[in-house]
Amino acid sequence: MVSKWNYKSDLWIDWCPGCGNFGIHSALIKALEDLGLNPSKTVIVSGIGCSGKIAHFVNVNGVHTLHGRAIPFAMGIKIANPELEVIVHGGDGDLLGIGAGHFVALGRRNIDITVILHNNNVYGLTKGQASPTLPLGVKTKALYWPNIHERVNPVLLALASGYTFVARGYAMDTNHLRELIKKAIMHKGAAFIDVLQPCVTFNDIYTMEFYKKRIYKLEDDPNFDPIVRKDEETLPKYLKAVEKSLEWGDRIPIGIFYINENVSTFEERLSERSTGYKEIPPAKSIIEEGKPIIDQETFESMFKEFIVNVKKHQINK
Amino acid sequence: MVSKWNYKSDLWIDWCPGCGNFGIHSALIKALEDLGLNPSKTVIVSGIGCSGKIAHFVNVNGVHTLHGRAIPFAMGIKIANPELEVIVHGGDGDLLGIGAGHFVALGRRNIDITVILHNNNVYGLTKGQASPTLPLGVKTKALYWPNIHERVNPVLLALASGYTFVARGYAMDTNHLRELIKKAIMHKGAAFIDVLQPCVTFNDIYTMEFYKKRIYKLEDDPNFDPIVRKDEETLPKYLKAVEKSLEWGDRIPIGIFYINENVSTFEERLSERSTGYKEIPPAKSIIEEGKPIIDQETFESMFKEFIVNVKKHQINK
Amino acid sequence: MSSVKEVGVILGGPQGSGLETSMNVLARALASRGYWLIADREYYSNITGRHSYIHMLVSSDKQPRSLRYPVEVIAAMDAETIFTHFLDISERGVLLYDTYVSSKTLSEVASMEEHVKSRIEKNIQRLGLEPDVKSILKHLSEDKHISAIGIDYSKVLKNLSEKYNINARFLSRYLSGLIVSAVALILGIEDESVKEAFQQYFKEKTIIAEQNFAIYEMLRKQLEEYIGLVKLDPPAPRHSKIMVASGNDVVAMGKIVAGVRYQSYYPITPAADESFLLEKHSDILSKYKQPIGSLIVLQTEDEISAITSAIGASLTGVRSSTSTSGPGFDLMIEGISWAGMNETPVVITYYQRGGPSTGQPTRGAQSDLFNAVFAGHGEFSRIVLSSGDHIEAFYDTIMSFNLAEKFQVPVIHLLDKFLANSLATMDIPSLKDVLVERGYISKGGTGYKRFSLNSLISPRAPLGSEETVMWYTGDEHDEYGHICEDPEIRVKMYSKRIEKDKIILESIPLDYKFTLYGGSDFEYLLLGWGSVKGVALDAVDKLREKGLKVSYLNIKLLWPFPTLEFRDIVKSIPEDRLIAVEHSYGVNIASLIRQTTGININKKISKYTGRPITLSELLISLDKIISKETNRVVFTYGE
Amino acid sequence: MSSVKEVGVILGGPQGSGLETSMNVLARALASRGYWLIADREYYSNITGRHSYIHMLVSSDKQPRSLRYPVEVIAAMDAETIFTHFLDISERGVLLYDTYVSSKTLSEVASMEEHVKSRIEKNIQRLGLEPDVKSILKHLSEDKHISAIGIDYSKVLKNLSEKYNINARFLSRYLSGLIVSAVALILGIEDESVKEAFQQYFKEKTIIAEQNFAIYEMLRKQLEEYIGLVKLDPPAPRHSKIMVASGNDVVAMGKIVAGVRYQSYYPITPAADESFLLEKHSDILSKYKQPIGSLIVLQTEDEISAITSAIGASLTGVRSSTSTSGPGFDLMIEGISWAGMNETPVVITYYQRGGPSTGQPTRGAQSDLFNAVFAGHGEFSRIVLSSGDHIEAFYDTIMSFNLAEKFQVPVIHLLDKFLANSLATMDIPSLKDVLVERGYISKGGTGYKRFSLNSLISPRAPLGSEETVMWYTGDEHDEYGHICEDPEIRVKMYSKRIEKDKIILESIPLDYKFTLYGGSDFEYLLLGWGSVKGVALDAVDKLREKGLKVSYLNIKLLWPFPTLEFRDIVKSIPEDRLIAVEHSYGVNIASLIRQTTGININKKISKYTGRPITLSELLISLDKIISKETNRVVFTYGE
Ligand SMILES: Cc1ncc(C[n+]2csc(CCOP(=O)(O)OP(=O)(O)O)c2C)c(N)n1
Ligand SMILES: Cc1ncc(C[n+]2csc(CCOP(=O)(O)OP(=O)(O)O)c2C)c(N)n1
Ligand code: SF4
Ligand code: SF4
Ligand SMILES: [Mg+2]
Ligand SMILES: [Mg+2]
Repeated sequence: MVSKWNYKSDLWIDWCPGCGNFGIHSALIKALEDLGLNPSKTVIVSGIGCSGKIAHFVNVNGVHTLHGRAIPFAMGIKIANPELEVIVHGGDGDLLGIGAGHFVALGRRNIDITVILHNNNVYGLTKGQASPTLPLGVKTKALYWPNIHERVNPVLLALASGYTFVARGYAMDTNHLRELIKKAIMHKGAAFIDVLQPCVTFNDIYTMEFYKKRIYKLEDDPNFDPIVRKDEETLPKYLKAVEKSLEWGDRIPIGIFYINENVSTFEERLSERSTGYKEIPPAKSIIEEGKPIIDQETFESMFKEFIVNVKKHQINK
Repeated sequence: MVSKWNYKSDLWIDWCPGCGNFGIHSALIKALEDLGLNPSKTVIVSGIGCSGKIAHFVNVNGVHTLHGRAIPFAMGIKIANPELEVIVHGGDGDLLGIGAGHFVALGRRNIDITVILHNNNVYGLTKGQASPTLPLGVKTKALYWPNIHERVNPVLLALASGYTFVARGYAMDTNHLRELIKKAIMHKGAAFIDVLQPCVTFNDIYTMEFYKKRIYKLEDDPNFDPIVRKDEETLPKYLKAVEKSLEWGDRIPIGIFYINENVSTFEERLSERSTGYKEIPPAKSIIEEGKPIIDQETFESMFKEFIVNVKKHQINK
Repeated sequence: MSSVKEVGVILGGPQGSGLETSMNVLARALASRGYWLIADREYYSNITGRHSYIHMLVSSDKQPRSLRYPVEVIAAMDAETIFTHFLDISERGVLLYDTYVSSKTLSEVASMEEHVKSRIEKNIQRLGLEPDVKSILKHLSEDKHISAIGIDYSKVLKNLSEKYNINARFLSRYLSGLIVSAVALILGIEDESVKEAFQQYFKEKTIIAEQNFAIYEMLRKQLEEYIGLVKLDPPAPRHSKIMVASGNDVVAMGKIVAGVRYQSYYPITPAADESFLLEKHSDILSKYKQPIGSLIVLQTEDEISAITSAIGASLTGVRSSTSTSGPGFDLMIEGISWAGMNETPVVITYYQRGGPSTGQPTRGAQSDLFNAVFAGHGEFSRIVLSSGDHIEAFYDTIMSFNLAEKFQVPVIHLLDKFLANSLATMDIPSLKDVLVERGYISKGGTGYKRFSLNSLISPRAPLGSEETVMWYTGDEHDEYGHICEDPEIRVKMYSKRIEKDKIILESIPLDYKFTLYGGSDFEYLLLGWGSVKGVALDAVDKLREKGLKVSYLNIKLLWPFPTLEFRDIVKSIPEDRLIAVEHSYGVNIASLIRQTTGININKKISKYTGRPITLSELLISLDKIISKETNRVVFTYGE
Repeated sequence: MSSVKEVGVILGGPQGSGLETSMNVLARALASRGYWLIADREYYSNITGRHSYIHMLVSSDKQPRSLRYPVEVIAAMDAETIFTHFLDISERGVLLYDTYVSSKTLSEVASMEEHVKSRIEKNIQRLGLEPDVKSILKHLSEDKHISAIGIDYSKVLKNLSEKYNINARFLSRYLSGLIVSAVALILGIEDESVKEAFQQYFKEKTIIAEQNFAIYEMLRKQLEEYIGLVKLDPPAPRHSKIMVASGNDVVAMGKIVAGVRYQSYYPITPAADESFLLEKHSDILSKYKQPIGSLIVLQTEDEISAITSAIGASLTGVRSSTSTSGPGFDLMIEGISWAGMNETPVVITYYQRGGPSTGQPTRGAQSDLFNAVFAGHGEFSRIVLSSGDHIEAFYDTIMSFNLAEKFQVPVIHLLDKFLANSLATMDIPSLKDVLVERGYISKGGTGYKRFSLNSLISPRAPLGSEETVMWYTGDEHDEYGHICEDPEIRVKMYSKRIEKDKIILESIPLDYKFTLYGGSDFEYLLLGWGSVKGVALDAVDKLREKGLKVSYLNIKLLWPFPTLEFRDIVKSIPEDRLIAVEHSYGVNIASLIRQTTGININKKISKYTGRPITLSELLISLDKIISKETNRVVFTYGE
């Protein structure tokens, strides 16, 4: 398909040669091409880290935020202008270390945002410290001692937090990842993809060789269907997803763990308290230079509970 | 049993009459009595909220910290002085809203700390806003609109984060809770108790009546055994715990969901990199007034990599 | 008893027993009679049980601006109120109390902090009284000629319960109405006004209004002989409609008038009530005839999410804000620094309370000036505005959004608990001249440069503009918003973000920088900002009555500080005639002024108990300072 | 060529190619010859590929304190280095380059930012050259008499790979050794020193050291004719052992000497390397003969956890600290406010970098002065110390722990990236007089009052003390640490926490407040803090040589500011002879001084490109200011 838009920005990409981020970048660009998303209506919101730089390398709107805070920035953007397609990119330190609280909160909200985790098990941009996804006892290149923290399991945490689309991809399988990204973007609700991303500079344990031997695709198992179609499927499919998420070691599954579109999105919930939300979301309000926004009459009727009529005969005898 | 110590501080307790916190307070006092913990070697570390005030109402050391930060404060205390028994108390807003990131991180560390969640579904001390454990669509007293956030499931989140003791208690069943607290304190590793706590002032949904009808005890089911005794039991027992944690509605289980003491504690892990940790933890170091801590010789041998010997014949021809 | 211009009232009782309701209803009743009033709410960081009180000043001829002790009327829900405030009743004043408590002793008051108790005990001893209510009542009536009027509260409530068949469990909810009724009768407010006040306050709950009014009717009989015992002069004429609202309320109204479309918050005292009012209007906005869009009010998981999501919303072109107090603001600082770096308009309503740390969460302070002005790493332009009273707070809220957008900077609107939680009467704000100023809004387009260096203020296109892509980053960046470490670009961009201060100072009109009250003929100049305005103006009036030429300079624009204009206004008097007043230890405005103008102010009046400065405190301290007795006065009055 | 006192060197190449190794090895080789040096490391916020360089000054007679352009020797790993720095080579200097790049054109350099490229292009055009290496080389040798010495890097490496059978994939790792070797040869350093430097740096990896030295040997043959082409004078005598370390390193050493037992950190540039060195020593501490306890270094989940866990550790009586830069510090502010409220000693090592927000993460700045001094809600005492060089940083680190414990306050040790990442030679610090001062440590006991009001500094017992319970709270509290809202207690406690400032100022010796360099006979006084010290002292020396009586005041104690002593020291000259210098836009120390002393400094020298002020920049600006040409100079030199 020839796309109307060129999604690659013309900046030199300053990731290390061979970095898994290149795979994620290609998969994203291809997914954008396939979906033909309008660059001016698409926003990549990223955190701080090697991963966070991706916002500059794609020719759609880019908001490169603060370490750990891509999700709340994205939330503000999406809620204010639900017409925008919002995609969050962050590192494992970013989304699951300093940003873990926001990560959990997004699940509870089920905002229609896609979160893509660049999971390289290290803090790339600060030179290779252990990230929250590095398992206990593992000693990658830049560590002086083996890691003393147990890993957080991103897929499991996403499930526990309420994400309604949970998947895992592999940075080096760009075609597979491209499909996941497309599905995640099209998903109605909060979507999460844990992308296994080799860091060639600092991670000498979770290398391409490591993954090549272990990765298999969930979709290859004809008995595994992650999609909740009816309410009664929710529990068993959820439990199955949890079980699958615990698989790690000789065999590492990639693919979709869980999809549930029966949960209301945050946009739907907001419409209940703000009935005009869908037609006139915040970003579509008209706030015109040089004019008042509401008139005196409207103001007084809005706040009538604070207005007291003064009696003519003001004095008690 | 008559305790050597009086664990109740003599302050007037300023919780609302009938508040579930009184139940937690009694259960805690009784657990302390039963265990006979030395008040000077016991520390209650609490967050900010109605719940957080508990630190003042118990006659053991109390550290009433910042909103959401009881866990990292407690971590510093426990790591520096592992001899202390450290118990964290926090509200649902405190531990699972603003503090969710620390909550997740503690699981990864498996520090030998007990975390007691005062789960009242509201922000008590700020006058009744929805807390992270309030389910979607529920409208408690002080809310103007029904809640738009899905609840976070504390038991599930604790399991997903790696806590090795996970339980739920009910504030009004103080004897049951007292036993849970004792077990949690005695557990080796990070222990978590989700305590269902009626807030009589702001929570008119999750009331005592509500709970009375629904609560049942996990230990009443002879087929349910939450303790991992052998490594191969880990996965099935963990999955069973997850399944049980999802039970909510007409029947609400309390009791122990999961115990696994096969995971190394943080203290054990620290001993590996700091071999003297157990004998001379930070708080036992001798740092004496008016003396240097290390001598010149030790210093120079410690940092020999930075010291260069200057050649006698300094000049190249 | 002849009538008076002004009456001070204290309503006291345990937290959670409805004093806020009493305050609101009484205020409405008085307002509907045409009276002016101000009411401060003092309470512990506690939900139920600790001592709380409303301190009110009602006037027949003008808006009261400060509080004073003693007061003419105290209505006590419980014994603790009597012990705590018996010294605050003026001679020949009135104490309304529950006959049930007359047998109480001080030691029985469990909810009282030990320190307070021992302090009160000392006072009682000093007066040679016994530490019990009886002894105090005797002292009040005999030595102070105070009318101590006992009412059997439980009897009144029992009657009510019989009449309306109310479950005894719920009876305590009517205590607030009882207090309102008793005070209204003493003040001689007309029945109709009391009735309507109940009705307006309880809205749809008409039966509750009716029941409360029934209490009034019962008491009217009982207190027949005391009706109008403390009588206010007939009120001076005023508009036919007036507003009664708290600082939190007026800020929320201001935000709606300003067109806020995204407000995030994490609950915190004393900010949360503002968001609660906004939340109520999430739907109303969509309901009005004009297509004015929807207002999203979002409770976030923490303050970091509050500020960063508000910034996110702002990037889409939306007027957005958040609201917090000290602990929350601390957590927002990194986000504010991002907004500064990305020239993003956002409004942070910052209600100060007692610090440091959790401090005194429900008490007032002005001790966060430097945090608002200086916190954040790196240098960037920001605007810090303060408001001296409710009306200012309303217009300043609107101004904050205009300034944020015009100059593309974070605006910190610095208020405090005194204002937030106090209720005042005021004329309904006129929206006639409230205009939107959005600054340099652009439509974007191909090749759009968000950070164009052509001017200090670059064209701002919202995310989502047609045919436009743009980048934002917290890193130093080029005109497109891409990361850039080039030293030349660095200097240009960094300077641009700071040099905005100049045009901000040039554009903001003088009366948005500061206002001089009292006249330009001053021989002494009192100066301050925010919530000291009211008491300062009252003091200025009193001193001028005595012939002392004192004026008050109410500083609004705290940052960038209006150095030139400030120097100009104070140049007529020597430095040692300048006196600064603030609810803080340091009286930090003096330091800020010295830093930005070189002018030394070493006469300082300060209070940091968490309670507001009273008129008499200020008058005494001014006297001491003007008479050169001292350069610094610290006050502590008030429970 | 005759020998010289001083040589400037630049080593340039792509980030990730081993320049830091080159710097370290070369520095050790030079140090072992007895030379003094300083080396600044400039790099992008990037792991691999962007341009990075080491800027060194080596001296035969004294510790260099600042950097200068041009330099005598540049060693270029790639074409980008040549394009970026060709104007920085002095006449008759040396350029070492890879013959492979001679055919490169500027447009081929993909890793160069567009803005940098177009700026360089303009320079090239201005000189009438072509934008390619060949043209530049020609210009250098013909017009500047520079020896452009080409080496075929890949050939050298291929020889090495053949000799040692090294996989071609790993060959690039030896580029750093090649650069060291070439420069060492040009400078004529003895073989033995180079060999030992490799050995010391690579430690157990002896084969790597051997292979690197093999490169040296190959090059020695190849560059025979150039050996000692730029020759340093024989070094002045110095101690037989010297230290070569970065600012991060010396701070880590200082912490160990001070007895730190808990260090928490969240990785951030330029602070993380300090924790890395401490981490290495987690075990070594336990290994030494004395029972000096264990050091826990903990990577936390964020900076909030870093500060709060450090405070928690401190409550148990442990010396604890954390280390961060601007964005992380912002997140720590609420925690610091808790420490202030609870009179808890804790040390925060704050390395400034370019702000605001993510800013220039790998560049230097001094733009966080106000954040360190003023951030945090509520008023409380804190100590802010800065260090002017490596040796100061070492002792100040130790001092920070002593002050924190003596006064029970948070201490912020304010450093910056320039110091953190630069390497310097120095005498090994003597620990003779390094004594622990713990302040008022108590054993607690029954009835213990953590916040006793008997003195400004209350007895501090660790959590876990026998027979002792105590309470801490962020709320205002009584002497036991229980929440207390009594106004009298409030005033006492609040004042106590601020009035410590007085005893802090009284107790800290003058030379820990500031130091005057150059003599007390000054007619002009340059003043600053932190990393401007080196260049300021060099400038003072130069100007004094010319007969101008300029001195430099190096301010260490930034808060509480030593007002009295400062006034005293500057009183001999008029205000307009005071000149402040800082790596910031605002030169904010001047504002702080005005605020705290009333003294006006309106002559300011500033640089905020993220690169350090060079000696010539400072000299030029002083000249302009002293000649009254201008009051403010802003510099931008350096890539
Ligand atoms: C508040 C804050 N703390 C720390 C940093 C420093 N920092 C920059 S990137 C990074 C971590 C990067 O790790 P990760 O999120 O896994 O991203 P990666 O580089 O691996 O893609 C950190 C800690 C920062 N920028 N802001
Ligand atoms: C940083 C910060 N934000 C907000 C607050 C205000 N605050 C005090 S208590 C509280 C929440 C209380 O809710 P929860 O944690 O559930 O405790 P509960 O009172 O219900 O026991 C909040 C938000 C604060 N103290 N600090
Ligand atoms: S450090 Fe790792 S994650 Fe970062 S760019 Fe290099 S290879 Fe990629
Ligand atoms: S508000 Fe709720 S949680 Fe707080 S003390 Fe009252 S009943 Fe308990
Ligand atoms: Mg990572
Ligand atoms: Mg709660």
